[in-house]
Amino acid sequence: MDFNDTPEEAAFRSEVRAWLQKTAPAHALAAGQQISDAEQVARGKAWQRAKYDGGYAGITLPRVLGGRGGTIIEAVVFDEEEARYNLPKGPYIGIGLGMALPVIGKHGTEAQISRFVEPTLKGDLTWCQLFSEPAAGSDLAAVRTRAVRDGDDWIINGQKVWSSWAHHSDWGILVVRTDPSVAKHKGLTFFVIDMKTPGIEVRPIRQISGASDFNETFLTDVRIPDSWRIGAVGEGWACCMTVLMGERLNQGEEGKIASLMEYAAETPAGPGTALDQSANRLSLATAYAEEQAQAYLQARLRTMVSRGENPGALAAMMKLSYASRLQKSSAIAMEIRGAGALAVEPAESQTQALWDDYIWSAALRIAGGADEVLRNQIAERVLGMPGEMRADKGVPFSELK
Amino acid sequence: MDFNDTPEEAAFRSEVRAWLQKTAPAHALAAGQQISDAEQVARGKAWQRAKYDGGYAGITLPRVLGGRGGTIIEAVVFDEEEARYNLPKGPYIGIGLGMALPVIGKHGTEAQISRFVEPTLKGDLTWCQLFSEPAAGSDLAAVRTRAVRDGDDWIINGQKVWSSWAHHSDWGILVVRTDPSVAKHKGLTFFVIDMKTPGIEVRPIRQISGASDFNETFLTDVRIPDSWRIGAVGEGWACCMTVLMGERLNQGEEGKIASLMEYAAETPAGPGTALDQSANRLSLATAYAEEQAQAYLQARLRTMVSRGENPGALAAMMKLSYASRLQKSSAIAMEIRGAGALAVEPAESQTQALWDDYIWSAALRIAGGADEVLRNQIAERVLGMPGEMRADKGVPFSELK
Amino acid sequence: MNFDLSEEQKLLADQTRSLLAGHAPYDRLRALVDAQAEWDEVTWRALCEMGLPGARIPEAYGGLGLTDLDLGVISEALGRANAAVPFFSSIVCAADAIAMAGTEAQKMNWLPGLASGDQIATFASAEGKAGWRPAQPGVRFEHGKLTGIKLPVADAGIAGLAVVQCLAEGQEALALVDLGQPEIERTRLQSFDQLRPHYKIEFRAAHAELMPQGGQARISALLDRAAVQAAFEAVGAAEACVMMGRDYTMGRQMFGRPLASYQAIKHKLADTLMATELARSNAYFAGWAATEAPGQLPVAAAAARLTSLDALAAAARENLQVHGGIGYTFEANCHFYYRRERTLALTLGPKDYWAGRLVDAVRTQSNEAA
Amino acid sequence: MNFDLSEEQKLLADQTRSLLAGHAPYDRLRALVDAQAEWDEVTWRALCEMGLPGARIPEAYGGLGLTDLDLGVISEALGRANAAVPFFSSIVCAADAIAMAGTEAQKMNWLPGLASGDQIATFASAEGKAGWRPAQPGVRFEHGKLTGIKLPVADAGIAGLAVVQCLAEGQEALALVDLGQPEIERTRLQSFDQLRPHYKIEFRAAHAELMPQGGQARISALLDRAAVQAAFEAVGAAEACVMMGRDYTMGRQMFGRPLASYQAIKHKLADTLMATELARSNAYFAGWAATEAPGQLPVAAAAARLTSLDALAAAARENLQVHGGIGYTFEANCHFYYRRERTLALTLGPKDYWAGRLVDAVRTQSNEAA
Repeated sequence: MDFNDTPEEAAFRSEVRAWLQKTAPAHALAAGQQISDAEQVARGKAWQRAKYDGGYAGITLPRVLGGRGGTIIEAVVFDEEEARYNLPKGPYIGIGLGMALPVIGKHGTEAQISRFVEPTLKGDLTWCQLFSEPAAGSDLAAVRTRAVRDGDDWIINGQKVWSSWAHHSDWGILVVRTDPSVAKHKGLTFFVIDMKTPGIEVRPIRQISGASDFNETFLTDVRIPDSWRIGAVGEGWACCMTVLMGERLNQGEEGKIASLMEYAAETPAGPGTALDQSANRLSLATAYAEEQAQAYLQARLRTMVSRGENPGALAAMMKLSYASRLQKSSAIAMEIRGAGALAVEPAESQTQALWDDYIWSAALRIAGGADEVLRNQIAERVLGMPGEMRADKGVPFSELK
Repeated sequence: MDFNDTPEEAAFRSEVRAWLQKTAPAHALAAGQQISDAEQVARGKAWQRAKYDGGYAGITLPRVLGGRGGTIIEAVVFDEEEARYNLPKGPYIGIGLGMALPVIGKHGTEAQISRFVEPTLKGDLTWCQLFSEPAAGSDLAAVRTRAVRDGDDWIINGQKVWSSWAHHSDWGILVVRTDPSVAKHKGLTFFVIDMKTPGIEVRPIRQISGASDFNETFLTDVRIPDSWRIGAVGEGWACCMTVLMGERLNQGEEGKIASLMEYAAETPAGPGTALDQSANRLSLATAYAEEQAQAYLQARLRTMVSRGENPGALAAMMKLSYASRLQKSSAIAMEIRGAGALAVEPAESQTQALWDDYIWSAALRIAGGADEVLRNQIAERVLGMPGEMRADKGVPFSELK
Repeated sequence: MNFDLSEEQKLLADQTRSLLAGHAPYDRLRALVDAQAEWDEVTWRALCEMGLPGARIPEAYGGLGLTDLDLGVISEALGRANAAVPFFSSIVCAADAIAMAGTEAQKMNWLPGLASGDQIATFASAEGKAGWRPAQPGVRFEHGKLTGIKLPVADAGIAGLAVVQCLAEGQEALALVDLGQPEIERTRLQSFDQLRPHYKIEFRAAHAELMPQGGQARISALLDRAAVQAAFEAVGAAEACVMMGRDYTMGRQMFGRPLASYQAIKHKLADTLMATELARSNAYFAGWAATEAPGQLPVAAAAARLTSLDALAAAARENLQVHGGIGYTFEANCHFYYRRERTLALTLGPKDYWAGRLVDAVRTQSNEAA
Repeated sequence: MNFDLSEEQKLLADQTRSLLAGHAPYDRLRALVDAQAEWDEVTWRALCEMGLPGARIPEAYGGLGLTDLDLGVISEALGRANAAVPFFSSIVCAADAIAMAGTEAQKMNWLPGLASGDQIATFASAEGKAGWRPAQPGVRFEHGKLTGIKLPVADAGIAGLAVVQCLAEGQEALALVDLGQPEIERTRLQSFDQLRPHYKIEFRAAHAELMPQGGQARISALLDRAAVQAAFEAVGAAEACVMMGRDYTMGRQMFGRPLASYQAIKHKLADTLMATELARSNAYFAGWAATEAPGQLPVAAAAARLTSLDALAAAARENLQVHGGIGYTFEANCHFYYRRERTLALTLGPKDYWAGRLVDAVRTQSNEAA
């Protein structure tokens, strides 16, 4: 076991650090700087382009795909160093690199790879995902959006939800039903789709936070060519699995609980501060201990990945643990502050950040695998316990209630 | 809403109090007095006889059955007053009054009623229950013990577990399978059985506490007359439901958490005591608040019962809440004492009582409806949510795996 | 013994509930949020027509002279509906403070208007970081003038009167202040609960009068009673969450079965229902004790508060959770409770205060019994 | 970065596990309880043959000179097997104390015997109600003599030597005491954990020698290292509970389905597994830091302790729970962990100590960084 960089890692780190010192400041946002969504996207694309030019776009992507062909530890090192700057990044870039490229790389044709990979790495092409539907949340395979073959084209009708930044993305990755007469996992097919195709309408969803990061996307008689299909007809579920395996390792943000300790220490209580009270010490120490545990679990999983091992459903623990802790610890911090956290003057940004965390934690416990779904995965895939009794197993989709 | 006695209740209370003052001291055990099981049973029977003679055996039992025909509130008043003395009581009496008499009263014949009710009320007849089996715990209807008709008799073979004090009981209430060719709830029949019948062997179960309050009971070619059958053949499940509805209202023991507060106050910590630490105050206050809540929920349910309403699965909350709280609060109290609660001198009875509670709580979370079963009941019967998907529904018992 | 609401109380509950169901459905709440409204004035007027603001105010001052438990029945209905009315600020806190601590003239002057609902008052105690009830309030009363800053203060945008916790001659005290003076500046704050606006109030030598009976112990008793009403609100809100979660999951199919048929969902809702029913039992007793057995109120109020807040926290969070993604949208109704829960948890002081109050009172009781 | 055990450590883990599986199956534990045995001497001898007691003792004193993480691998295996051996008392606490605080002569005198396992030592710190590590120990060292009472002290029935936390010249100190003196009386206590006997030790002016390096800060560091090993034990025990619960429920039918197919069971075990894996991650880091980065040890040790105890508490209780009635019988194996969990939770001090240590160390680190 070794937490220190190997000589190779140390060399890579100083190379990255030097490059960032030279390149990042021009792209970084000032602390607290608010910019429009459109500017955010433009700057995010520019920073991605800078990384591409520096040779740091797609660090773990194979060289044949235009990536760096580096190790996962190198990607971690890069992320650690990049995180020292407040750089513009967003799902429109992350979905491309983390979801679209892996599925295109694995299931796509040569033509698709050469068409999409390089522009995505360069930040020229941004992506959103069109997976969930109103009646297909945790049960992704229940998608109803239909694609019907029409000569060399497909005609798509249906509705997608929870597409992050769909209104600012160039292309989408899309899963639809192409055969309702077979069991639900078997009748799905995967596509990429130009978001400017006629018949696509993106409407923002108003969230409980007040923001609208997510959208509903309505597809009405949308005609797309068969060349946008990824993988075989009926292979959509396998493509989805490729996509979803990707990104669960990076969860949580270190340092959150330490900042809550300071928040408590800034809250007067009796002769001292709220951090002098054993109840507050205990709840914050417990949260801190869990935060540390998750960071070290992440290190274990990264070590596995770096050896080519698949952490499987162990990775589900990352989000399951983080989302609950975020909800609980932000609530506790508000309670430590007490009435003063009910309402604040505009300058009191710490408390407002707690509110944001508390609200966002509610989304986080649902998005990308709800708590209950992740517990099922851990029980079934790590402990090998039996799956749910299912009423829909093997039943043609068209016959399901 | 009124917590004070009505004039009638107050009159009954002073009558009871006077009678107890006169009668109870001769039966009461000295504080901490240890007696053998056999003496315990003998003294328990004597006390029950005294109550019968005083007119207080079976307070809520109808007069036609030899009871007092009183209200549930009168029974509560009697229990409250009786609890001021340390009197010998045990399951061998409680099972008779709380389980055997209700089922005999409801499903039994005239002859059975006249044979069993009065001796039970007098304490001459003690009872145990023979319900659970090794493969039929939460799933009581899965009992395998068979009864086969043979002329006017039945021949019984099988094994029962978790029979409290079966080795000191005169009779048992028994549920067995009389027809394996029908669905599992439908093939059951209910009996009473003399525990001295040849072929019955009672073996103590060694519990994790070290005690053996429970037994395994082996029945090998036990021949009993059809006159011991309660209700019709195949009516066993309905009889079981009558039995199990009875006794869930009386759960928990008030005053436990207040004594834990004193225990904490007797534990030095820093310049003061462990009860000065906010973490300990919070955990004990929370437990106390739940204990109070349960006492008032019990009062709500008793009020319902006294009006002839059925609290149904609301009653499941009594044990569910108590068992978890007992486990948690006894563990917390040990942690408050710390290393001093690891091991103690024989005179340190408070800590040993905590150990007993902590051990017993593990049984209590399982016996008489496991936590998980009670949650199902609350969800299904109070909230009206759907039952589990069941693989055994309507399948003949003999065809189940 | 009879541990249930009376027929009159059940009727009061039904009437309040139907009124609120008619006047303040969730779509109205959504419209209020959109308008960044101060309050739901229409619903308040309807409550006033029923005479509810005057429920616990003595008849001599224009009220109905009902009990704390009656008031609790109303609070529970308001909590269930997540109503955006100043009942807690004006009636539960301010009017009760005046009835308890005011002079006869103060009572005659203010209580009839509060009872009719024409006047709105608020209760100003918290001072930001310094907490909900500073032992040495920064707001000082000297020579008939009040100076200092209170924040956050609920409903101060619509209130004409404030009861202000302050320091007078070195002691904790309560002052009455007309908010319509130029010596007072009110600034609306950012509130986590979009249906409960809060303000900063700056007193710059504002005219005020002390209430003579407002010492420390009586303020504590006032807050005990307020905690009981907040517990009823929390119980009503928690029940609304459990039922909303139940109804939604019954209608939603997942993997070919109703979502409500999954044990993870059933057990979650069973646990929150149990917590709610336990909390309700404590609230009933505390409501009864507030009027009938004040000696038992400190323990009962703290117990009701601790259990009801835990119940509502679980119910509000898990109701949103069982809704899945839809629960995170503004169009769903989960968020009203997800935010209101925090208001109830953060108003009236931290768990540490109530845990300490409970422990001290329990030990005093048992020492007296011994 | 490489966050995994080395090949050598994995081999050590496998060997220790197989040894324990062979020597100390659950039926043997049951027999030890029946006999009210002091310890499992046969298993101890087998561990000694592998040289394990000497794992972390420097080679100069007859040990293997391995790291804290290596020792953790052994502790985890002992926790998994619920072994009834004095490894924690003699090696983790006492031998480490001597190696840290003793004179060269003391080390030469005692460590080789402890490393070989021929000598058993214990660590005497708690003083009943006064707690695990009294700031002003009642046991006093004066003029070469030790006077006072320690209880409970684990494994004192088989130990020949004790490291005793005491007061010497007004300071917290560590003394070495040969337990075979007439001036010492040992009385076996009632222990909650039937496989971990505890004693009262009364010192009546017993001969003792101080260890020169045993001041307060170093005792705290010693206890940090001990907490790391206890965390490994807890992780091993928690994993054993999760797997036992998994295996049992897979084989048990309930209402016509495997008990393991119910979501209530699956989610319970998934949660305890997650807690165990999180705790393991903290234990790994703390084991590494104990040797390689002592500056990070206070935070790491406290974090490992807090997470591992919570994981084991849940795992031990819920394993028994999913077994149903059979879990409550002596013939099942759940109770060994149900009791041992309490030993781990109550030895080495309360959560309050560790929470405070963590918070203080985190704030010191961040102030230094700032």
